[in-house]
Amino acid sequence: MSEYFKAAIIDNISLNEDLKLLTITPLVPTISPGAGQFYMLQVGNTYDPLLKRPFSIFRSRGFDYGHRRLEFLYKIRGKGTLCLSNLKKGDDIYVIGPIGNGYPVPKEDFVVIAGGMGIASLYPILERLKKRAYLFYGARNKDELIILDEVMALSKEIIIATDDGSVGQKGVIIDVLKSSPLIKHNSLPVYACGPALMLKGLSMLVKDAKITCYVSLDEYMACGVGACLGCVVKVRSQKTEVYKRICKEGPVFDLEDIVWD
Amino acid sequence: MSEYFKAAIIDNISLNEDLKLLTITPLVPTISPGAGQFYMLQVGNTYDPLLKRPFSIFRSRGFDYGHRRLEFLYKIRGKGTLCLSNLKKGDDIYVIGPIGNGYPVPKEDFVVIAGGMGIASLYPILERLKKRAYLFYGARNKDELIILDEVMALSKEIIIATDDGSVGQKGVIIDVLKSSPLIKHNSLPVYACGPALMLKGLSMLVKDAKITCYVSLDEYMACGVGACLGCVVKVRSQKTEVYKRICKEGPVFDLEDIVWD
Amino acid sequence: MGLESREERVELSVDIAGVRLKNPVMTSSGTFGYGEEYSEFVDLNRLGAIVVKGLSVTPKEGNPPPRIVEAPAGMLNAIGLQNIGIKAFIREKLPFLRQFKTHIIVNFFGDSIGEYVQAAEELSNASASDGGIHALEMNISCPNKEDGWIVFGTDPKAMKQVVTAVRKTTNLPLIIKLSPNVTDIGLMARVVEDSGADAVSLINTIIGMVVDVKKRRPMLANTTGGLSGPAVRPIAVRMVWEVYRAVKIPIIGMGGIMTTNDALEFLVAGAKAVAVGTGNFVNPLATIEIIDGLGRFLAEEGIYNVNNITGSLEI
Amino acid sequence: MGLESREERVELSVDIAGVRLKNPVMTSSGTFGYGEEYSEFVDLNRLGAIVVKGLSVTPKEGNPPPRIVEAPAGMLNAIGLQNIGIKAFIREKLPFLRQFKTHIIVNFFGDSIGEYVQAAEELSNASASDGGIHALEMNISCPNKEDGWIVFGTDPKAMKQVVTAVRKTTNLPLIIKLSPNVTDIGLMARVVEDSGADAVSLINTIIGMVVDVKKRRPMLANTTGGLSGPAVRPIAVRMVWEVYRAVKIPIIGMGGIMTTNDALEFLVAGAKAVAVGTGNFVNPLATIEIIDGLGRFLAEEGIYNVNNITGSLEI
Ligand SMILES: Cc1cc2nc3c(=O)[nH]c(=O)nc-3n(C[C@H](O)[C@H](O)[C@H](O)COP(=O)(O)OP(=O)(O)OC[C@H]3O[C@@H](n4cnc5c(N)ncnc54)[C@H](O)[C@@H]3O)c2cc1C
Ligand SMILES: Cc1cc2nc3c(=O)[nH]c(=O)nc-3n(C[C@H](O)[C@H](O)[C@H](O)COP(=O)(O)OP(=O)(O)OC[C@H]3O[C@@H](n4cnc5c(N)ncnc54)[C@H](O)[C@@H]3O)c2cc1C
Ligand SMILES: Cc1cc2nc3c(=O)[nH]c(=O)nc-3n(C[C@H](O)[C@H](O)[C@H](O)COP(=O)(O)O)c2cc1C
Ligand SMILES: Cc1cc2nc3c(=O)[nH]c(=O)nc-3n(C[C@H](O)[C@H](O)[C@H](O)COP(=O)(O)O)c2cc1C
Ligand code: FES
Ligand code: FES
Repeated sequence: MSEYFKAAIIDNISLNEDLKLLTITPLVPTISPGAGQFYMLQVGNTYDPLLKRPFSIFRSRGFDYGHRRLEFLYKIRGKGTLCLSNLKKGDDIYVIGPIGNGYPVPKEDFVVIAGGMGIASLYPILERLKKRAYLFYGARNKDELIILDEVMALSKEIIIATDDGSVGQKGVIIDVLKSSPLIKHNSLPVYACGPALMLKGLSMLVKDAKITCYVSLDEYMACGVGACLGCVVKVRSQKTEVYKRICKEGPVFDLEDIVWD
Repeated sequence: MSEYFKAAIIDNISLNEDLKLLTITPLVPTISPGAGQFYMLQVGNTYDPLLKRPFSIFRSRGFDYGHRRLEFLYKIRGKGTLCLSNLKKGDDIYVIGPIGNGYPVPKEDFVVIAGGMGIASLYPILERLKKRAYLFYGARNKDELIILDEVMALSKEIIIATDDGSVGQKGVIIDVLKSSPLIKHNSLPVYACGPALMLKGLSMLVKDAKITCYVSLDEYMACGVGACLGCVVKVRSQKTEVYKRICKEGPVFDLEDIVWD
Repeated sequence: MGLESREERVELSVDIAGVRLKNPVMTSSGTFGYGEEYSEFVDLNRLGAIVVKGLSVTPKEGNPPPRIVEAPAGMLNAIGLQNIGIKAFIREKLPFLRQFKTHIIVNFFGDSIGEYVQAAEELSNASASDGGIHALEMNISCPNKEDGWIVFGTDPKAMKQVVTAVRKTTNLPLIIKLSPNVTDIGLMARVVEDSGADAVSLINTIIGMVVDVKKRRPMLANTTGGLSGPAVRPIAVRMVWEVYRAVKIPIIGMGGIMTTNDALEFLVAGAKAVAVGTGNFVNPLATIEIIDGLGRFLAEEGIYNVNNITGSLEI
Repeated sequence: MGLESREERVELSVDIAGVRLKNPVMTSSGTFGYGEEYSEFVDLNRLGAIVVKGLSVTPKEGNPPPRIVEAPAGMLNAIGLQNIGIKAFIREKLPFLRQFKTHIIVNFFGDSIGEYVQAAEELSNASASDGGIHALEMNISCPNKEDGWIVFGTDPKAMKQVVTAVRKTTNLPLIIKLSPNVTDIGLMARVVEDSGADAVSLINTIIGMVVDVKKRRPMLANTTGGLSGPAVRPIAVRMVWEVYRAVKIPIIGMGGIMTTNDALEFLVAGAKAVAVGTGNFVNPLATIEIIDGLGRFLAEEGIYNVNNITGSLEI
């Protein structure tokens, strides 16, 4: 179930040059989101940009005692996120959510693979099962590892890779994964979110392993509610290949089912 | 001469529900505006609204000692002015100006007729020749007479009319003018700015009188520099009727020359 | 009399092709799924009609992603007419839609005259036996794969053939959805009227392209896509006005409608009803707000019947 | 090698219809007056070319106001081709333009074949005797008042006649400006190419309408107007790409260009040069910023000749 509601901006603060943390409070009672779900946020008041943009729920607070807050971690990429970044405390914003299936909550130890902003989507499961995650966290550089301290405190173990080697190992996180016994010899469930390239890499890596990988996908979205058929991914389903809507049947899919082009 | 330059917003304060005062400072040395000239202001950062909007210079300060400030008095009407009203202190804004011919500065006593926001355009001549103006000031209601105190102090005499009678006489300013000896028996030059209806009314009123009326006209503008031919008014010129550009040959015209439709 | 009680007196119902809609506001095909998707946010009972996503006889897989890209004040889509097929629709989606007190208009298409006819036949049969389909909207912006891939909706001859054939097949009210990618939309509407259509709807999307200049590739996997949203509204309003002067059958106007004012532009230009497409994505409650807004506007203007505003443009 | 020195190596000059422009960025007709108007802000010497406001043999008064209205991410204009006439242009405006180290392209139109021919003749004669006119751009989005007011640019036959006639009249490079209000712009471009044109430019504005719903009147005195600006860009880019695949003559692309990225979309889709129209109103320095931006982009991409990006779209 999801809702369409108005919210007020509590905060929209810069964490560094192009990463921001948005906190909003719904102006009407709303349901609480599950890990891996997302919201469609209106990013401006004019027709340019026109469409809402999808953002994973990063943290939600106060749903049990009525002071609801929804937090989003986002990166300024293009027109929409730039516009969102200009919204100020007190501004109103229209929202659809929570949307999507979300991650199945792990029962015991699990592996998390986050690439860049993918961490936002995975944070709720780290928070839910504290100190049970082996976190592989890849980013372009030190600056992009914005919430490193928080996720470190929530993880059992953390392995970092940055493109420029400014923190952790130099290189992409998939290369680090390759040599990790967690992938080679284990069968802990994997939760991953990040650039398509990272997910494709993961899919190669686990091809012959017996590991369940839950991956959250990214695609342009127009409606966010399953109506426009804009946000599809090709998946295997009962022996045939079909397009499924990331906003409705996803955003989380079993990596095994995805048909990469 | 006019320039295209970037300015910073110093202030954008609400005077009442839909009237605001915008103060900007050019970020490069710029020339100072004359009375009755105007600027094209960029009202937002996206393509919706797209075009700049024209606003009369209300006050300019500090051009002699380098702390240049340009002030605009404006009313929120539609998309463009709404967008402008959302700009905040510190925001940058692109500007073209000063534009247009402006008012010829009166040498002695003169009559000023201001309708609503028209006062913004006329303020500079009131300021230039203090206490020489007979001011007829019409507005919809008390709230719209925003800078009444200031213009009172600058005028020799002031006659007010409001649509609802909340201040001064009830009715439109042209009706008040009708019975004024200043129009009937005098030959002081008249300076007028306001809704087209008011100007048309004035034109009827002075038809047979020997009074020179300088009126500042209003039209949708795209370029503001004479290039698009979008902002025309029909005027008599050497016995024929031609379309003249309000942004280039105006905005101030001799009322006598205007061909009303 | 207060505004509210005057609003109640306003007659919003309109007659399109023999179907009496409770108000002139519908959803446009492909932007409202099969109705279900928005039923969480929108009280479907309030809508004048729901037009469902375009259907074909056999299910269609659609285009590979990316299928959508934003454009200034608009968006492009190249969904590729993905749909579950008429049979699955009747079995799985129609029962849900039948629960609501609104009219269901089924949008359909084919890639040959035969397919169009078969689609119309299957839908008419379903309607005859179980009801629930109140009108058909025929999307003719599709190429005829049997005849040189000429797009039906941009060729008067092909259009005449396919509309005439479908008209013979069905007794359901038949709305033809016009393509805006033509020189003379008035002419197209006349052809459609002469071929027996009961109404026209317009506009479908305008073909556009966005380029990723770094990759030197189109942003859409399909190269081109259909532009919709506020960007196209002035074009759509102009076309409705041209069609209004060309034909007598009722017009359903659409293209960039987001607000009551937008809907009124279409009505004043000659539309009897309007449809909201891309607007649903931006504001899921757009349709409801427009229905309420129309009542308010008409009451304020002292026009107590929405039909009286259709074509009221003075030039 | 640093980016700056690489930028200097980039070859920006292009050849359009035998005219060598120093860079591919020009202004579009009707949006840059006669050059004077923007000379306070823009160093005209830097432009690839200036295309002046459309001229006719006899001066035209133009339409009554309002002539412009804003639309989402665009604007409509109905200037009505107001102009001072060819003779006055040659006498009063051309001497000013001759001062600059840029190319002057004169846009012209008529309301009959005879008028088109006469306009081309007068311009060619002026060019032959005093120089200063480097190419002609023929606006064919005008109705033929001698032949049922059919718009030349939307009727292949009328277009062939008028282009052929003008081609015979002038030796100046002849660019034909295509109307986007057609079903098949590729076909139109082929007709123009076959009729002897040296280049095509596109798109002209798309016909639209905005309604004042309270007054039940069009916002423009002329009822309809031409839509331009970012809203039309996806349509314009698509049309350039269609024309690129249809003809061999060079294409000047325009429609909603505001930034370097926008200009590149047109080049990648097949344009050899681009023109900025409405963009000048929004940012008088748009042309200059685009010229600089193209150099920077090409240097970054390691493409040292702008001609190599024309038509580089991979699909
Ligand atoms: C389910 C979901 C959850 C998301 N959660 C977050 C989040 O928590 N934090 C966050 O910063 N971002 C998140 N994103 C991505 C975010 O939605 C996009 O960054 C945003 O829409 C970009 O809008 P824009 O107008 O600024 O960029 P645009 O101007 O549209 O594009 C800028 C660049 O980003 C790329 N891009 C834009 N949108 C997408 C997309 N949906 N998928 C892939 N590439 C894209 C474009 O190709 C382009 O290179 C999420 C996306 C999805 C689908
Ligand atoms: C030379 C000049 C000087 C001006 N000076 C001032 C000023 O100092 N203060 C001020 O508040 N306004 C001034 N205006 C008017 C101001 O430019 C418009 O109010 C503004 O452009 C409206 O933009 P919008 O997008 O908010 O309104 P829109 O959405 O475009 O229109 C809202 C309403 O305002 C009307 N309108 C919009 N623009 C104009 C126009 N140019 N002429 C007549 N009616 C219009 C429309 O018809 C509509 O009813 C001036 C206009 C000109 C031409
Ligand atoms: C995502 C999307 C899918 C569409 N699918 C269809 C379709 O299946 N059949 C059809 O006739 N029109 C389809 N359309 C066109 C719309 O119904 C409508 O005619 C067009 O978008 C213009 O209206 P708008 O600007 O309000 O969206 C689709 C439009 C969009 C945006
Ligand atoms: C105000 C205005 C006047 C125009 N006048 C002419 C003209 O006289 N002749 C012509 O061929 N095109 C004319 N055009 C069309 C432009 O040259 C250009 O083709 C069109 O606006 C699309 O480009 P743009 O979106 O960059 O403005 C005019 C456009 C505008 C906005
Ligand atoms: S975004 Fe519309 S179906 Fe997913
Ligand atoms: S606004 Fe363009 S000529 Fe005046």
